[in-house]
Amino acid sequence: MNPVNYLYLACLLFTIGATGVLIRRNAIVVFMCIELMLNACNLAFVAFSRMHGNLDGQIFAFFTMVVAAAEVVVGLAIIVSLFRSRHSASVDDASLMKL
Amino acid sequence: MSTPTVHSLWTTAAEPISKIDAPKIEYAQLSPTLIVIGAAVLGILVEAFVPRKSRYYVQAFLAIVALAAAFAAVVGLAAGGYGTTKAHIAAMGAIAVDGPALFLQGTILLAGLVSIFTFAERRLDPEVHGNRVDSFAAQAASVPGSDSEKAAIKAGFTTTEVFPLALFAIGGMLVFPAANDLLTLFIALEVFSLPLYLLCAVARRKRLMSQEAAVKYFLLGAFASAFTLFGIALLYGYAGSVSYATVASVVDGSVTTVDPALADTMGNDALLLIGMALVVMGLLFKVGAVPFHMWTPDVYQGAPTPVTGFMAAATKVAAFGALLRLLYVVLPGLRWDWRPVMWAVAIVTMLAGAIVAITQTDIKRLLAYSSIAHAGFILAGVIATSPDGVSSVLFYLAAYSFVTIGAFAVVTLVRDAGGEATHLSKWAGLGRRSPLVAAVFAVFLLAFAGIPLTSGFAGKFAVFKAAAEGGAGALVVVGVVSSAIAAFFYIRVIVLMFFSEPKADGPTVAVPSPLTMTTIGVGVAVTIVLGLAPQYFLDLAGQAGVFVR
Amino acid sequence: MENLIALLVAAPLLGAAVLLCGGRALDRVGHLLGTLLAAGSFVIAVVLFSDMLGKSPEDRTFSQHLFSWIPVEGFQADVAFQLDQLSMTFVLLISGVGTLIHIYSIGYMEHDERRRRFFGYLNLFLAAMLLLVLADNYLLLYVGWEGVGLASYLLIGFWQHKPSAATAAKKAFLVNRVGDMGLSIAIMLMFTTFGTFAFGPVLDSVGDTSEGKLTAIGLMLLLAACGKSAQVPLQSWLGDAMEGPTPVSALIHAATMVTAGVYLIVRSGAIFNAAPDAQLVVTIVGAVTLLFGAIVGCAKDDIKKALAGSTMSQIGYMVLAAGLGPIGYVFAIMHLVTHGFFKAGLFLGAGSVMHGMNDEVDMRKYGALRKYMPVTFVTFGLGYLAIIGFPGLSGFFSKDKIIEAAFAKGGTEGWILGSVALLGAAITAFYMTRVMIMTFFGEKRWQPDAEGHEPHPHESPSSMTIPMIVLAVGSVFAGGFFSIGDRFLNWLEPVTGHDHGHAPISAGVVTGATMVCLVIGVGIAWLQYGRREIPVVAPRGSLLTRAARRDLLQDDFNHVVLVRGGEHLTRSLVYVDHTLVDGVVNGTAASVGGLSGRLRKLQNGYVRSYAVSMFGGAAVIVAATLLMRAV
Amino acid sequence: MSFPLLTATAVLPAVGAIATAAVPAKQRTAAKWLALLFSLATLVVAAVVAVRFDPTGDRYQLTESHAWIEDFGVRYELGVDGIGVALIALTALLIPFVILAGWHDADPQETGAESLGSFAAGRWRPTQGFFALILLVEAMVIISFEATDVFLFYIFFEAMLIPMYFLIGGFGDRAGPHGEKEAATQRSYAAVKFLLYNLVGGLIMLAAVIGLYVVAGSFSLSEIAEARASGSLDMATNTERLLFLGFFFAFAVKAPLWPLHTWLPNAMGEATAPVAVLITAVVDKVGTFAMLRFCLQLFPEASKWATPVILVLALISIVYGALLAVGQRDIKRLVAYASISHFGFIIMGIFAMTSQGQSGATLYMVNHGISTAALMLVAGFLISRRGSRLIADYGGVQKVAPVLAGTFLIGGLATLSLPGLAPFVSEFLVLVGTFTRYPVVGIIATFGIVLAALYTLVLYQRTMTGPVKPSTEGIADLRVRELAVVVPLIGVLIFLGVYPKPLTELVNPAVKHTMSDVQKKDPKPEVEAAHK
Repeated sequence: MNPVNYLYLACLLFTIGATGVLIRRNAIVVFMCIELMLNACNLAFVAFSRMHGNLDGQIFAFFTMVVAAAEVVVGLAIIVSLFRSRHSASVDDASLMKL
Repeated sequence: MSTPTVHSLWTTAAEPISKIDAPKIEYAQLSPTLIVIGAAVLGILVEAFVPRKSRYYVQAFLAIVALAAAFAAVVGLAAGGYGTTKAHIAAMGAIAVDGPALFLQGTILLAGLVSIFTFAERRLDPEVHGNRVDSFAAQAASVPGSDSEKAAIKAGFTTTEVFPLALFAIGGMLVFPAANDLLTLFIALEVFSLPLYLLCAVARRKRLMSQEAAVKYFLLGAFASAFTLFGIALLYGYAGSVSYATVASVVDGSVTTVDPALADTMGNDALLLIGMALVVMGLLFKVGAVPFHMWTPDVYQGAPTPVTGFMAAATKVAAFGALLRLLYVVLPGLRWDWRPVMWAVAIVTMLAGAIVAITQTDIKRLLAYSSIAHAGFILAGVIATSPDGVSSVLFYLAAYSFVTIGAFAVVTLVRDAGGEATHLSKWAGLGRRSPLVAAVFAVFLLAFAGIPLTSGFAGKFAVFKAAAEGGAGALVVVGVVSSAIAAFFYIRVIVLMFFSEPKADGPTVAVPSPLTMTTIGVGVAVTIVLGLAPQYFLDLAGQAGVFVR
Repeated sequence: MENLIALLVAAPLLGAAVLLCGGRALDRVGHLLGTLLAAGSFVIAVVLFSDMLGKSPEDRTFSQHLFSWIPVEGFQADVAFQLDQLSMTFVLLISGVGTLIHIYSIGYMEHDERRRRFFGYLNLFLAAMLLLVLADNYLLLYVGWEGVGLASYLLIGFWQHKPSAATAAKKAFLVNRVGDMGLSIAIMLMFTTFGTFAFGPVLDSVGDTSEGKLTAIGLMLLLAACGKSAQVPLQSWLGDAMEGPTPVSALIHAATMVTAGVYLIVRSGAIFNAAPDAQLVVTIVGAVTLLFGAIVGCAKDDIKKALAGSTMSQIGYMVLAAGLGPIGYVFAIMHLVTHGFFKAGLFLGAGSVMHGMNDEVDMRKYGALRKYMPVTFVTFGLGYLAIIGFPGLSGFFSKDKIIEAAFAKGGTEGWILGSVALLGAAITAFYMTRVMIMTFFGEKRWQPDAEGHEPHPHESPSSMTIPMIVLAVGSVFAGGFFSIGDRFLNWLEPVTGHDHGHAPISAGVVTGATMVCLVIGVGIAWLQYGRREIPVVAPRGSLLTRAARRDLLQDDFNHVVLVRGGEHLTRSLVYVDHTLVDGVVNGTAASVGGLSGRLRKLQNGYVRSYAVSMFGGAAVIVAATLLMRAV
Repeated sequence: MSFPLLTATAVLPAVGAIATAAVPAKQRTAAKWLALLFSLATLVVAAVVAVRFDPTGDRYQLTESHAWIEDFGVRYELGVDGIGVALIALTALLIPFVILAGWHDADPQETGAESLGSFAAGRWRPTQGFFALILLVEAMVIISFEATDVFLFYIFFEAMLIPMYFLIGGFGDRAGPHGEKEAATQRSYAAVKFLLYNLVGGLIMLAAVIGLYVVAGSFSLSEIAEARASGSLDMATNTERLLFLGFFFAFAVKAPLWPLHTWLPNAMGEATAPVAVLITAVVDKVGTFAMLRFCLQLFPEASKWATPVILVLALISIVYGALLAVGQRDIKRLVAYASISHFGFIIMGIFAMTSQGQSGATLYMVNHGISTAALMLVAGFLISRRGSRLIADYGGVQKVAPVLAGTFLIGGLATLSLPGLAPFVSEFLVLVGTFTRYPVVGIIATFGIVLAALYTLVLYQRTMTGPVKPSTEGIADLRVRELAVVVPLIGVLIFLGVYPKPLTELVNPAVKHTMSDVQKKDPKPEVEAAHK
C-alpha cells in the first residue's frame, strides 16, 4: 500500500501528541504525549526511508529511540523529585515563578 | 510508488552488506569534543570510585583541566589553519571543522571554563556543620526539608555530579554548531539539553523553584525537540538524506542524480518549507526567541545562578552557531522564504524582550528578558546573510557570553539570610555598601545597554552594521528603538544601586574565593578590551566567517 | 591732539573701575576722585575745543582709531572716535554739567554710606555718554547707548532697598530695551543695505538706495530715540525714574542722557532728509510728546515728577525741531544745550529744596520757601524764567527759534506744528509758574514727615549751591550768547547743514505770539494758585487732571495689556511646557510601561500556556512560510 | 611623528580622573587639590594647543591618525580647526572653576552618607568620585571636539553621558524646594530623564552613523569630503536627508532645541551649580559644535533643505525659552530656560549660513559658556548659603552681601548680552548674520533681547533688591575661594567683550571652510558703501 498514508498517520499521531501536551495536566501524561510525538517522527522517518529507498531514515529512527530512552531517564528523575516534594505531578501546581 | 521499487529496495538493501568499510574518524580534529566527553565519562567513574570527601576537588580539577586542554586543542586546530585553509568535513560528513565551528567551540569552552569556576565556588554560603558548601543541593534526590536532606547536609554531601553533567553539556554544545548532518544536530541537541535539565534541578536554596524550573525546562525542551525532530523527518523526506551537503544541493536544485522517488518528493515544497520551519523553530527555542522564549525567565530564575549564567551564555552560543550553519549551509537556497519570517521574529523578539523587562522586579528574570532582547539583536545579524553577518554574530556571541556570565556571577555575591537576594528592591543602595561590586555590575549593565567603550557597543554596532549592509535597515531602526527601551531598565538598576538610600536590613555582599573573582575579572576584562580594542577579535571572527560545505 | 579723544572716555571709565572695584578703602576719598576725573575729562574737552576753534570750519572733524573691534568676514566694527562740532557740543555739555553735578552730589549724598559707589556709577555714566557721542559708527554708539541705559538703571535703583526704586529702575531699562531693539534693527538694516554702519560711509551713500529702506531705518532710529528720550509711546519710564537721587535726575534724566535721542536723529540727519515720511513721523512724535509732557507736568504735585513732565515736553520740542530737517537741526541742539542748563538747574534746585524739607517731594506741603532758601530761590527762579522763555533768557531764544522753524516747515503741516509749539509754550508757562508758586510763594503748608520731624528748611551747603549758581548763569546767558550773530548756527552748520525754510509769517509775529502765550499761561497759573489757598490734600480735580496725574492712563494701559497679558502668557506657557511638551514624552514612557505590564501577564507560570505559545508560534511560522511561497 | 598634543589634552584629565578616584577615602582634600591640579595642567596644554594652532594654516591642524578598528572602517583621527580650538579652550578654562566652585559640594556629610550607618562609610568616597567624574567628562568632551572621525566622535558623544548621569543623579543640593527625600527622587528623575533623552538621541544617531558608513564606506571626515569633492560619492537626496535628520536629532537633543529641551531644566535644577554649568556650558556645546562640524560638512544639501524648519524651531526656542524663564520660580530652572533661549540663538546663527552668523554662533558658544558659568556659579554660592533655590526665599541680598549681588548682576547683564560684555558681540553677530539672509527671522529674534532683559532684571530685583527679608539676613558675602572663581570669569567676559579679535581671528578661517562646504556666499549689501 502507499507509504504516504503512513505519513498521514504520523502527522495524526504527532498532532494527537501535541494536543495532549497542551491539554493534559499530569506531568507524566504530558511526557508520554511527547514520547508519542517522537514516535510519530519515527514513523515518518521509516516511511520516508521506505520511499527514498535508503537507510538513513531507519537509522535515524533507532537513534531517536535511544534519545527517547535517555529523555525518559532524565525526565522521570526530575518529575519524580518534583512529585515527591510537592505530592502532586500536576504541571499547573508548579507555577511558583511567573510574571 | 509501485511494487518494483520495493524489490529494488530489497535488492539495493541486500547488496552492499558485503562491503561496509570502517568509518574513518579524524580524531585530531575532533579532539576538543573528545577530550570534554572523555573527561565527562571519567567524571562518572570518579563519582563511582573516589571517596566523597575528595570528589569535589577531583571533579573540579578534572573539569577545569579538561576544558583548558580542549580549549588548547581548539587553539591548536585554529593555528593549524583548520579554521580557514584546511577547513573540511570530518567524521564521515558528520562534523564540520571550519572557522565558525572552531570560533564557537573556543567561545563555548572559555565560557564553560569560567562558569565552572562559579560552579566550584564554595565561599559564598556560610559553612554548615563545618563543611564548605557550593550552590548545589547536598543530595538532589532527597525531598526538600526532609530528614534525608538534613542527614545529607550533616554528612556534608555535595552534588559533585554537576561537573560531569556540565562537561557532557559542553560536549554536546561543542558538537551542536559543528554538526554537519541533521542526525548529529539532533543528537548534539539532546546531549547538551538533558544535562542542563538536570543541572537546573539541583539548587541548594529555593529547591522547589529549582525543581519547577527543571520540569518546565524539560517538558518544553522535549516538546521543542519533538518539533525539531519532526521537521528533520520532513526535510529528510524532501531530500532523501540527512547530510547538510545533500539537502542543500537538493534545495538549491544543484543535485546531480535525481532518482524518481527524489523527483517525486522534490516536487512537494510543503515538506521542505514545513520541515525548515519546524527545525528552525527548535533552534529558536534554544536561543529564546519570541514566541518560543517563555521558558527563559522561569528557568533562569529557578536554576542555580551559576547554571543560569552558564546556560544563558553557552546555550545561546551553541544554538546560534547551529542556526547559522543551518541557514547558511543548508537553506541558503530558501533565503527568500526564511528571511521575512526571521525578520518578524527578530523584530518581535527585540521589542518584546525590551518592553517586558521594564516591569521586572527580580534581577535574574530581568537578565533573562534582556537575554531575549539580545537574541533579537543577534538575529538581526543572522538575517544579514553575508560573511560580515556571520562574523558579526560570532563577535557578538563572544562579547555577550562573558558579560552574561560575569553579571550572573555578581548576582551570586549579593546575599541575605535566604541565599541570593535577587529581588531588585534588595539591591537599593548597593553602590553605597560596596562600590566596587556595584561598579562592576554597572559596567556589565552598560555593556548590555550597548554604551560605547564596552564590548556591548562593539557587538551591537557590528551586528547592526552587517544588517544594514544586508539591506535590513528597518531592522536596525527597530533595534535602535528597542535598545533605547532596554536602556531604560538597565539604568533603573543603576539608579537603584547608586542613587537610592540603602535599606538597613539590606543584603550583604559575600567576599568570594579567587574562583568567582577570576570569573568576574575575566568578564570585566573582556568587556573593556572588546570595547576599547575589538580589532583583533573582529579579525578573528572575520577569518572565521566562512562555512565549509 | 586727536589722541586726547580717547582720554575723554578713559578718564571717567577709570574712575568707575577704581571706585567700583576698590573696596571700602576708598570710601573716604571716592567722591573726590570721581569728581576729579569728571573734571579731568571736562578739561580735556575744553583743550580739544580750543584746538578745534583754531581750525577752519571744514577740518574741524577729529577722529581717532583705537583698534579693530569685531573683525569678521564681511563685517567690520571698529573702536574709533569721531569728534566734530556736534559731538564737541555734547562733550562740553556732558562733561561740564556732569562735573557740576558731581560737585553737587558731594554735598547731596554726604550722609549716604554708599556714596563711593554712587560716584562710581556717575563716572560710569559719563564714560558711556561720552562714548555715545564720540563713536564714529552706529555699533559703538549702540555700546554707549546701552551703557547709559545701564548707568541710569543703576542710578535710578540706587536706593535699592526701596522696592519702588528697584521697580522704576527695571522699568526704565526694559522700556529702553524696546528702543534699543529699534536701534539694533536699524543697524542691521544699514549693514544689509550699505555693508557697513560707520557714520561716514553710511551717511555719504544714502543717495544710492531706495527711500523705502531709508524710511525703515529712520523709523527704527526714531523708535530708539523714543526709548532713550522718553518720547511717546515709550515715555512712561521717565516719571518713575525720579525715584533716583535728584542729582541723577538732573544729570541723566534732564540734561544729558534723555537728549541722546535727539543726538541720534540729528546725527542721522542725512538719512532722515532722504526719508520725508520718517521725518513726518518724527515731528508728529515730537509734537504729541510736547503736549503730553506739558499736560502731565500740569497735574503732578510731586515737584520732581512735574519737572520730569516738563523735561519730556521740552525734549518734544527738540525732537519736533529735529524732525523738521535742516530747518531745525541746529535749533534742536541749541535748545538741547540751553535746556541742559536750566533744567539741570531746576532739578538741582528741587533737590536743594527737598534737602531742606526732609526729602519731602509734594509741592502741596511746601510754600513760602523763598525766605528760607534764598540762593535756591534765585537760581530756581532764573531757571524758571529761562524755561518759560522769558525774553532775553536762554529758553527764549532756543524755543522761539524752534517755533519759528515749525512754522517755516510750511504748508498745513507747518501751521499745525507751529500752533502746537505755541500751545506748548503757553502750557509750559502755566505749569512752571504753578511749580514756582506752590514751592516758594504763598503760605507754609509744611507737614511733619513720617518720623514726625518738623521740617526746618535751610539753605544747602555751598558744594550744592555753587553748581546751581553756575547753571543759573548758563541758563540766563547761554541763549543770548549763542544767538548773537548766529554763533551756534555757524558752529554747527558744517555738520548738520541749515536751511531757512520759508516762514509764512515773520519772526516778529511768532515772537509776539509766543509772548502772548507766555503771559496767558503765567496769568492763568497765578489766578489758580497765586490768589487762592492751595489745599494740602489734592482736590479730586477734573477728569483730565486725574488722567494727567496718572500719566494720561498710559501706565494703566501698559499694566493691563503688557504686564497682565505677559503674566498670563508666561503662566500658560509654563503649564504647556509641563503638560504638553513634557507630557508627550512622559506619556510615551508611561504607555510603554503599561504595555510591559500587560505583556508581562502572559508569563503566567503555567507550562501548558507556554507550550501553547510555542505551538501557536510554530503554527504561525509554518503558515507564514507557506504563504510567503503562495504569494 | 611629533608629540600628540591633542591626545594629551584629552588623556591628561582622564589620567587625573583615575588618580583622583584612587585617592583613599579619608584624604578628601588631597583629592580635590589633585583634581584642580590636573585641570590646570590640562588648561596649560590647551593653551599650548591654542598657541600652536595657526589660523592661517590648514583647516585641520595638529592632526593625529592611527589605525583603530579596520573592520568598522574606524580610525583614531584627531584634528582641530579654529572652532575646535576655541571650544577646547573654553572647556579647559571652565573646568578648574567648576572644580573650585564645587569644592564642598561632594563632602560626604553633605550627601547623606552617614545615613549608611557604620558599615560602608569607609569605602564610600563621593568626593573622589565627584571630581574624578568631572575630569572624566572634561576628557570626553575635549576628545569629541578633536575627533575628525565620525565614529570616534560618536563614541565619546555617547560615553560622556554616563559620567554626567552620575554627576547629576549622585550629587545635588541637599534641600530642594520640598526637603531631602523629595529632592533625592527629583534628582534621580532628572538624571534618568537626562540620560534617556540623550541616549535616544544618540541611538537614533547610531542608526544614521551606520547608514553613513553603508553609503560612504568610511567614517573619516576628510575621506568623505574628498569623495564628495571628487564626485565618487554622491548620496541620493533622500538618503542624505534621512542621515542628516538622524545626526541632527541627536545634536538637537543635546543642544537642546525646542521641543526636545525639557530635560535641561530638570537636570540643571537638580544638579549642583557646578554640574549645571558643566551641562550647559560644556557638554551641550558638543551638540551645537557637532551641528557645525558634522551636519553642515557631511550633509550640506540636506542642511540647506532643513534650514527653514530649523530656523523656526530656533526662533521658538529663543522666544519660548525666554518667556518660560520669566515664569520660573526656581533660580536654576530660570537660568536653564535662559540657556535654552541662548541655544536657540546659537543654532539660528549656525543655520543662517552666513559668515557673521556662524562666527557669531561659535563666539556665542564660548561666551555663553562663560557668562552662564558666572551667573550660575554665583547663584550656586547664594543657594549654598540658604539651601533654597526658590526666588521667593530671597530679597534684599545686595544689602547684606553687596559683592555677591554685584557679581550676580554682572553675570545677569552678560546673560542679557549688554554691550561691553562678551555675549553682546556674539549675539549681535548672530542677529546680523541671520538678518542679512532672513530679515523677518532676525527681527523676531531681536525680541529675545528684550525678554532677556526682562527675566534677568526680574530675577535680580526679586532676589537682590528691596528690603532685607528675615530669611536673607546673615547671608555672608563671597569668600576668597568664591571670588577666585567669579572674578576671573568676569574678567574674561569683559576682555572678550572689548577685544574679541583673538577669538574671531581664530574662528574666521574655519567658518570660511564651512561656508564653502555648504557652497553658500554671504548676501551682498545692496550698495557697496563709499569708502569701506
